Amino acid sequence: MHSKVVTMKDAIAAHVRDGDTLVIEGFTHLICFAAAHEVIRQRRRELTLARLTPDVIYDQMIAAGCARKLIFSWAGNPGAGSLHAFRRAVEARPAELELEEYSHFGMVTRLSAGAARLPFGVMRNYMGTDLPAANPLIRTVNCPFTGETLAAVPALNPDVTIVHAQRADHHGNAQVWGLMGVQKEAAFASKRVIVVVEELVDESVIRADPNRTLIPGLIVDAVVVEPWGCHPSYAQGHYDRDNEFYVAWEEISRDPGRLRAYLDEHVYGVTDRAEYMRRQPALAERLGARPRICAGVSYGY
Amino acid sequence: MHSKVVTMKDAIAAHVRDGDTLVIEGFTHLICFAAAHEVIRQRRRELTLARLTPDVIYDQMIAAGCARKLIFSWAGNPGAGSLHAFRRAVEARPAELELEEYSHFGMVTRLSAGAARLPFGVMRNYMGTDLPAANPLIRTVNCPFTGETLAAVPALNPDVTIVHAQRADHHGNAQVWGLMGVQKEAAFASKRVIVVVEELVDESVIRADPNRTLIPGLIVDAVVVEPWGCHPSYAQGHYDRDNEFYVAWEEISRDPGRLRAYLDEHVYGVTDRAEYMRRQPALAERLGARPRICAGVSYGY
Amino acid sequence: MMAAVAARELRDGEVTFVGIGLPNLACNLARALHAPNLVLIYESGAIGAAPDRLPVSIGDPSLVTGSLMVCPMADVFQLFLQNGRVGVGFLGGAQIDRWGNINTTVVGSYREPKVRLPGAGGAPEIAVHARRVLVISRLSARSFPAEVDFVTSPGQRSHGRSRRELGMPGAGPVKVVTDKAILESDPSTGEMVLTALYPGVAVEDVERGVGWPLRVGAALDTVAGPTGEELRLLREVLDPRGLYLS
Amino acid sequence: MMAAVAARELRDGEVTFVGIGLPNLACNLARALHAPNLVLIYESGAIGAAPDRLPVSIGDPSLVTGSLMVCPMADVFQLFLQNGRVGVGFLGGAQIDRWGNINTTVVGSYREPKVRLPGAGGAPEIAVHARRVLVISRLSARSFPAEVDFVTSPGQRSHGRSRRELGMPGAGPVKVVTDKAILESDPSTGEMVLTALYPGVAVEDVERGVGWPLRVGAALDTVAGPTGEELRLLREVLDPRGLYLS
Repeated sequence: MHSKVVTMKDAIAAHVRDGDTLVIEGFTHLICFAAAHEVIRQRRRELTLARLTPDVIYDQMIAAGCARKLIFSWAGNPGAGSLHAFRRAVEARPAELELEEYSHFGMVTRLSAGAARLPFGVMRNYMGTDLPAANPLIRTVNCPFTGETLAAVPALNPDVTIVHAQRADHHGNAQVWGLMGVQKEAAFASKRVIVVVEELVDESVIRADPNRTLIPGLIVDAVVVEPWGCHPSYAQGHYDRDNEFYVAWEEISRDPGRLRAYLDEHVYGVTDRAEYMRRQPALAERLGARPRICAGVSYGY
Repeated sequence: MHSKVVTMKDAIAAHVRDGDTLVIEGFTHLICFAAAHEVIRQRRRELTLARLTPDVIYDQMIAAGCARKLIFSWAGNPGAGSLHAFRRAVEARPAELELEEYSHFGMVTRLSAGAARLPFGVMRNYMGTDLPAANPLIRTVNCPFTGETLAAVPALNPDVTIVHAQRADHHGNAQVWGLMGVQKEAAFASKRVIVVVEELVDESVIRADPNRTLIPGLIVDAVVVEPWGCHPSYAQGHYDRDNEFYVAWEEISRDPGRLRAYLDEHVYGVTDRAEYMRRQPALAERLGARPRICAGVSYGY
Repeated sequence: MMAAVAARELRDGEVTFVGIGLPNLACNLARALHAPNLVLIYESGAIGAAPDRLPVSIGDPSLVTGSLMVCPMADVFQLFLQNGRVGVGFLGGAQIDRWGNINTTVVGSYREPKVRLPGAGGAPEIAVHARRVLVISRLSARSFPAEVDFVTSPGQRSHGRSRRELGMPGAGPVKVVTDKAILESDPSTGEMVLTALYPGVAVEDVERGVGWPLRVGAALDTVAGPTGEELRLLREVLDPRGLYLS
Repeated sequence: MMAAVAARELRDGEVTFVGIGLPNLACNLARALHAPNLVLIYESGAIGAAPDRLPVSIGDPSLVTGSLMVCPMADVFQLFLQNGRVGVGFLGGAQIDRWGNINTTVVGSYREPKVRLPGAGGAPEIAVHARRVLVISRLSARSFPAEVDFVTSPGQRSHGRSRRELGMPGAGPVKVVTDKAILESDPSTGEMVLTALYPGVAVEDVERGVGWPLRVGAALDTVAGPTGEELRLLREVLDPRGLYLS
């Protein structure tokens, strides 16, 4: 099979289009900032951005003018404060960003249903909350056995999903360890899938430990090799989360001028992630992981 | 926390009761024959046996008179022929075994719903088949968004589930590699859970590679250490499947007298799995796995 | 020969849902010949398996060792099959009828069967969701009745309703490979019609093996006999002990 | 002190759904003192975490390394929370009302908010499914209105209907730990009533911090001040940099 390895520039150019519903997933872990920055550089517009936790990554895309709508469940800067570009857009009159809002369980259920290509998913949830009043897509369904009323949410099937993994082969068979979030569900739910990795490995590395494979190559459209592609998020076994940057974002994003300057310097001002890292030589030293390697298991018979 | 490690005899005596719905799961891999043999020795009666593939393990329990009802999706002897004790019971007039029958996807969906404590699960399935006519518990539900009609099956919540794993600590935190079947779903769906392992390990072994944990100790009631507990099924990395025995079962089970003699010798005639293995010294040599150990990954940060 | 004929139906790179026995042989033969990039999926959870021995069951350990991915069965059915990722599935059964409906449940009535068969397994969902289904079965009047006793897996028409009316995503059984001939579903009616004969087989031989008035397709081909390479691979490499070719 | 008081509420061996900040401190304090076998579950998928540094987020890598299990988020919500395996959950919010309803969505109206807050996260499902919920929040009239602007997470009564009427499995917010006092839900009405004061705090101080006519429980306790060991652990071991205790 031919290799799917391309540059981030080519992957975004080929697979992310204006008006798309885009998911860049990863719960705290493996959030692919490198992909978001390339989307910003290529000036994609009118995107519907979906993600459980919009996080700093979508705050940057909102600030850069990429987003028309946000589908989400928690829009804060974890442990540090607010996402101010998001807040400015939502608190503006009229609002500059359309919102479609669930809880985490609701978003997980939407993506799980999408991944299974079912039109809806079911939960025991949302009794007593005002969320269904705020979002008419939170509905109910009755159990055909017990008659109980349960919460129902519609499947979410993004146009394109970008997930970051520790390693993949050149067909996109991707392995992840540490927190797995909803990456698998988002990828299977999506029409197109880009896998970004810390390390490109031979197929034999994947085949040596098949239980670690989270995303099979047969659903992957492009593979991008981008070490440090998650910074300021992290990749277990490779580098730590840059908590200092998350704290700093509170001040940067509060001031539209500083936010613009940040984007100019670190997004528009570099051509790719390699240059982003070259410009910040202290990052690798400060955040590089100390190895802590587990024992292997036997697949023999 | 106190240890949950007990003998198989004590685990079955404490947790499997006459009339229970019992699941011993494992798809080809990790089918715990040692547990079934102890259930037979303790002469449990009126059990509802649920499993995707009843396999030789339930054929033995049916022959031994443990079962009142079978919930299943494929009742054959894979690659070898029929389950003749099962067939005799079903083809008898009147039938000696009640059947409740789905497809694999239906059983998976029942256990997934049970594990999530939802009353039903949804599939796009069963159009055009006679299964809903044979089983009134296969129903339909309408999507509250698209109006589509989908198949619905009720949750399955067993009284007790027994799963086999390669290793666990003494709280029952269990790790599995190779085929995982529906073990996790069955365990979470169940009121009581027995975990049987090839190897009891220190908690630190589990904590060194947390992504391999399939069943958390907090849902486990008893841990049984039973090397070779799956024979003639297999445990990846420990021993191969005994295909010769599966082929031999075709002849053994076809003849009620031979089947009885088999149970007398290998089930009633031994006190536990250790004795079963001592009586068949050639098994370990013939089926022991050659090691094929994968590399570990780094959990550092 | 059935294995060789079925192997020829597989396209390189196709995602194939493999059953045990002849389908497994056919897939591995195709991998060794024209389709080295065939992706083998087993309902047991092995994705991209590369077995180094002939697996006796679909849960054989050799399907795990060296495969690309091993996933829970829920993923196999939800994320691969129902998601529409499976290009071709193989099915067989005790009875196959004029419309490609397959019975693996009972001979006789469901409540009081003459013969109790294993049941559905994963066949109904393969029949519903695989983009197309290949059926493999030896020809005999007993195995090819006009109407099956029990529809376990739906074919092109079930109880008078077409797949389209029933809302099934996949194309269903498009081809039946037997030991004497190939039947294909008529695109307009869904009926299984004779489209190719094995060398030395007459139309009458096939007619005797099916329980309905068999229609013959507009173009009646002759299936090429197995090549030396096909036979060598099957007999010497893939099934040297004659497990499935006996 | 709030962390110490919350820690005392946890029982050894309990399965605890942990949020970041004070709940995390409280859980780790309890683990160091009377509850060494507390099982910490984070919505990120870390089960039985044993962090060797103070995690700044609920997805911190230190929650993964050395944990008992790491699972997909779907499992956290379906198999742990909805399955009823979580004994106690922690919640906080910008507004908490008389019935323990919590608002983390908006101040003002939903369509035209004065302040847009982060939103629901996993809080509604914790409020519905955890066997009981502990709320932690500093006392102020702005934070404790008679009625929240938006019910993100349901308390004991929401829009006039009780948890039982609404069919919620868990007991909901049974206790609110503040920096001045402890409120508890009245078992018959669900209303949050004053049941214990911190040393040196008067009932009037608490009344001024809530936006409804506060009822005082039958027995009004005094909360024991933090012990030397509690303070030492919090200040020297658990949060030496004063990340949450500043």
